[in-house]
Amino acid sequence: MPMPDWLRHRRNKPEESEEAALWTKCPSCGEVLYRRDVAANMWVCSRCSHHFRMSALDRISTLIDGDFTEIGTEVLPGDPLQWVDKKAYTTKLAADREKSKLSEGVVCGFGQIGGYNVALGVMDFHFRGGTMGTVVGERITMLLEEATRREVPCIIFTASGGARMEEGMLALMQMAKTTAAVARFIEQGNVYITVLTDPTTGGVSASSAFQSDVILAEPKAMIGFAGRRVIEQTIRQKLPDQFQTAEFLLEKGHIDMVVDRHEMKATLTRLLQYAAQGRSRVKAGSA
Amino acid sequence: MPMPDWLRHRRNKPEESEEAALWTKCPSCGEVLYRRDVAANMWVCSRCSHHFRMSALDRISTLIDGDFTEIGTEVLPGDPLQWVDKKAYTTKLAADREKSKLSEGVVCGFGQIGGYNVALGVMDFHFRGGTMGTVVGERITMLLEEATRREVPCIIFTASGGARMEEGMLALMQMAKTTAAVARFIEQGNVYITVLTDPTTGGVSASSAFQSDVILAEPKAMIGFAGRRVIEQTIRQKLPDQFQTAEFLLEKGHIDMVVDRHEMKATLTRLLQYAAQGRSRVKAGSA
Amino acid sequence: MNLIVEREKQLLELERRIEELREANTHQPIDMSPEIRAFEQKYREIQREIFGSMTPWEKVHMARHPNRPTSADYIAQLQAFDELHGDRTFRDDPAIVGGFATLGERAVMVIGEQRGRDTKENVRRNFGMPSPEGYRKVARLAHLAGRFGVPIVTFVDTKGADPSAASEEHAQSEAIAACLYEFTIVPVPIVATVIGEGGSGGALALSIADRIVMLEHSYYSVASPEGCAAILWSDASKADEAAAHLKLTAQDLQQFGIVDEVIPEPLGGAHRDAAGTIACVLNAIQTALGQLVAMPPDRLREARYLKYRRIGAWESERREAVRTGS
Amino acid sequence: MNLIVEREKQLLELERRIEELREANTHQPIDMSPEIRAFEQKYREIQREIFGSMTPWEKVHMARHPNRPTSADYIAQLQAFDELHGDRTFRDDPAIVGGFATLGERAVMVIGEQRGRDTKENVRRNFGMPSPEGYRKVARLAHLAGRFGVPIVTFVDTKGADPSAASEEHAQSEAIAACLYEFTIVPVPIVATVIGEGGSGGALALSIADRIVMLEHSYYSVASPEGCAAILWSDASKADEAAAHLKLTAQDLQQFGIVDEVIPEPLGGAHRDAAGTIACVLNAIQTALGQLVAMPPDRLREARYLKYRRIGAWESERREAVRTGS
Ligand SMILES: [Zn+2]
Ligand SMILES: [Zn+2]
Repeated sequence: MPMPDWLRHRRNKPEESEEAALWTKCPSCGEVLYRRDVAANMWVCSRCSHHFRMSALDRISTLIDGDFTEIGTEVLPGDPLQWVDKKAYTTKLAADREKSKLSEGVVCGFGQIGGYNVALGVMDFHFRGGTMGTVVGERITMLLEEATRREVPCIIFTASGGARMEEGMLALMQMAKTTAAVARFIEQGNVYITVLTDPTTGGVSASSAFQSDVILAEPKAMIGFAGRRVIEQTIRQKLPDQFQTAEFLLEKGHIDMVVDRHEMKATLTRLLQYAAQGRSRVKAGSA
Repeated sequence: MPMPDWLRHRRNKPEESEEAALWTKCPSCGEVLYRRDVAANMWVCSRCSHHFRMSALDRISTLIDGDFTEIGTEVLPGDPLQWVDKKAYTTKLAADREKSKLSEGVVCGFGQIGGYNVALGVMDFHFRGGTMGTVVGERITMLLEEATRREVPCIIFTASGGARMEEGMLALMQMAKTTAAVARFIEQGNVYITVLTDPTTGGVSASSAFQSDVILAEPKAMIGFAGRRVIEQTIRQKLPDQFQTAEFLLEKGHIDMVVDRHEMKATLTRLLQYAAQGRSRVKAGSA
Repeated sequence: MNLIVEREKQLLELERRIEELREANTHQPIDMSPEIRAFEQKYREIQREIFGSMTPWEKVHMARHPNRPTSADYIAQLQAFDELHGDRTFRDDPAIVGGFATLGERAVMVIGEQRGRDTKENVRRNFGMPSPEGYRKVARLAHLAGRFGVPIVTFVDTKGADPSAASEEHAQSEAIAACLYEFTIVPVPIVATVIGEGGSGGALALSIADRIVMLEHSYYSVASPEGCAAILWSDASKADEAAAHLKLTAQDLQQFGIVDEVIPEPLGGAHRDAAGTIACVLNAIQTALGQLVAMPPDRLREARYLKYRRIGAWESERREAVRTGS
Repeated sequence: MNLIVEREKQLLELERRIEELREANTHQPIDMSPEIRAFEQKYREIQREIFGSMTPWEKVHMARHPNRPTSADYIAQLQAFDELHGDRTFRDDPAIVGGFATLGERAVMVIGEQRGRDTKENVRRNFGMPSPEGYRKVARLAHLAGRFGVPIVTFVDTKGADPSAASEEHAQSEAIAACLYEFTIVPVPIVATVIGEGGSGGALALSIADRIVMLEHSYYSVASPEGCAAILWSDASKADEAAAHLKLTAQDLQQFGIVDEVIPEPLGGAHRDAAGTIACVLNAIQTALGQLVAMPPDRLREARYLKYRRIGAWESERREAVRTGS
């Protein structure tokens, strides 16, 4: 199984993994940064360590040791509701395919992290805001089912605006489908880890993101069920900036750790090592 | 198996089930009541329906259809710590045996409620304030183990000041022992119901009382882990009267129902009926 | 302002008139029966005109009709109901009503989303929008149903999960996710009925089920029409348009295979004959349970898994069919 | 006021004097070595006198010594520690510290009750008295250890569960009961070590274990001596008397068969040689784990059940022996 082109590509010159513009401004500290440097720094601001939203492909290339076997690429979006508003749904999809170089909002596959075999799913906000439609739901389900067969831990990086409007109830039902797959995976005694990145909200937050054994999050990631604006309209007052950030959720006891992107691979590797040692003993039939 | 004397006794003339005094005053509304009437009314004030603390034997006679087979009577208190303060522990035990006509703080056995076989354990506040020592722990454990063998639902009425000081850590360990027995009973798919009566606090509250499938409580029963006085000393202010009452806990979501003593047998019977119908189908291997 | 309530007004006016005429007709020489029949004719025409074929947006308003039967109205028709309370932790959420009950001869666990029948009750029940404590109660009761081995019957009727700061602070996402998880694995039959509003994840939390029933004029949507319009076109007033786009009617969802059965409502909506509608719904639930209880738990769970496993629509349809077949 | 701290003062005074003399002795003609040795002799005598045989009440104060190593000090000596947070619902309780760690070569889940090392930290950590959120974190981490298949190592050090109105409102009883339940069924080895105070149910929640280790001068009691005195004699000042009655020392509990191993402390208490004490404790835990990990989960759980099943003392001892034998 050859390494996917995009992966070899990134290994060589990460900076070209994003559109051509040479400079970018840090939304947090305002610093103007050379894209090449930011990309080389895992899309973290070198001045204030703001974590930029990262593409799924860049993410995977920073996590996986060597090769990565992608699955579910044959599953592609349809247009079940024949949705047309200002633009046709199919047009929006085409635009995002172009923009993100992705066929849909999640990239799933198998590889190794720190020497441990894992099933890895990474959502990408750049494709329809990471919304979960039937394809995202199907690919994540396929990943979990294959991970159940292989008995390997599953790690999912979430980044999602919620369920995808343009696929209506079929999109909402993906919450049920992925939950069912998660439950089977977990009931078989496999380890499930999620990493919540900016943003993780709505239907994804209220399903696969919060059904895992260990929940990690990136610094300052916005995480919640209801959108900030909706809540502010409901309570008719502004919410503190901290509200719904990863740090806020850590304090409220919702998540296990906030992990800097530079520490992510090392942290996941340690968690995989704990699990590998324990699970192996369990399979050997001893406590 | 003949009906225990105390049970036949109560069936005939309940009023003599308590000490001789003819009159008693309702601690809630102050009404002076004829003991015979109160006893005949399940120890509920006819004026304000205050629930008096009820003896285990009276309680059982109001719940069980016909016969009741008591177990654990051979398990009697020792004096592991050789405890002597103002009085010797053994002296206190003797006094309470006399006062309560009980050999220890809980009465356990098997019988029928509304036609359903049950394991029934009833704690009695009149014996060492219903504190859990090694005998209470042992009898409850025996009840749960036998109930597991018989595959019958188990109902425990709690009334306890917590773990029994005079048996030190051996008393505290009964929380662990009964929990282990509860866990085995539950893991075998059996139904466990607790009824929290006044008062249910400390070690009993923090173990068997809150490990059940359904938690009922009697009106106004005081239920909590820390004692009211301890908390008021800690926060240096008085607590509302409602605090730690059954009604308060219902609102706080800690318990399932507050049930009037007159409705208790009917309510338990319905719960047993739901379980009987469901469990039988499960055992028959259908959903 | 509820569209349906507004339109009902002219009908009520007409009803009043007809009543008056009937009344008058009884004690006066000239027989006005023909005029009355004409009025009655007119009445039926208007009624058909208004309710004969409703747009998705009109159905949304019908689902929100203040007089529409709520979960409590259905539960009231069960032979017995022992309400259970609380999340065992923090609070008993009045927006969720649940407990053991008897439906026909059968013991069940009934769980419903409960809005208020008046403003006061609506405030107490948070307009039927459950908090995390409510969803934790749901998950607990579902698990309890599994422990007791009794089927689960749910009534779905919510605009959505409570969107408040407190609910976020108490982990609304985790609470809903836990509900979905429990409903996925619980080894007893589940029949869910959408009786009014089926608002997004807050509705899904009670409706992962072996059979899903919907009332003719209820709706079930990935997002509220208002929310959808706000998100897509940042203009909530386009809600009617969004409603049309979202395919949220019972009829649409039956076509998608998401809903198993649609229960017809009397002309004018469920509230025009609450007793009759409730009877039909309970009857449909009993029939569904009758089919499900015969299945062994493992087969039941397997069937539930495959039912949701199949939901999805994309280009490589055939591959999918093959995959789930295995 | 801590008894031990008070008594340490005279020793520290003597230490200072001896130091001065040694210092002086280096640059003056007359050799004062004999006097110095005399002082040193005196020092050792007083030390033995104070710490040689301590009363239960003195041990309670030693267990509460402000410089006594806390859970964090033990965890700091582990090869790796990935702290996990929260009850997934409401709050992360700083009075509980837990997460995955590596002890020797072995992956473990470590969970400890954490008091503060100074006033500020004590306020943040509520003086090591966990809230329901803390115990829910404990139960969650114990369950997670079972999921990962790694042994559980706990450090017990609390006056007791937080006795506040908020903790009662959040169901402290339910939270502790859930901990006990989880520790009873979790299919991985559990080794609990009482390093300081073992206060009642709040300590038991972390110490249902396959092996229980105690430091020589730690205590573990059904109730705090003050609480016991208050309850029995409504006079908290009789705490020393209560301490003697309660049989709360490591030595007593080993006799009762509740504690499996007692780790000796340096003369003067664990804080006189924190590093050494911690090393001994971790070593004892590793040895215990070494024996336990070989057992199949079912046998481990069965052994744990019987261990607690046997605890109790009453007249009909023999019957009991027979019963558990079966
Ligand atoms: Zn920056
Ligand atoms: Zn009264």
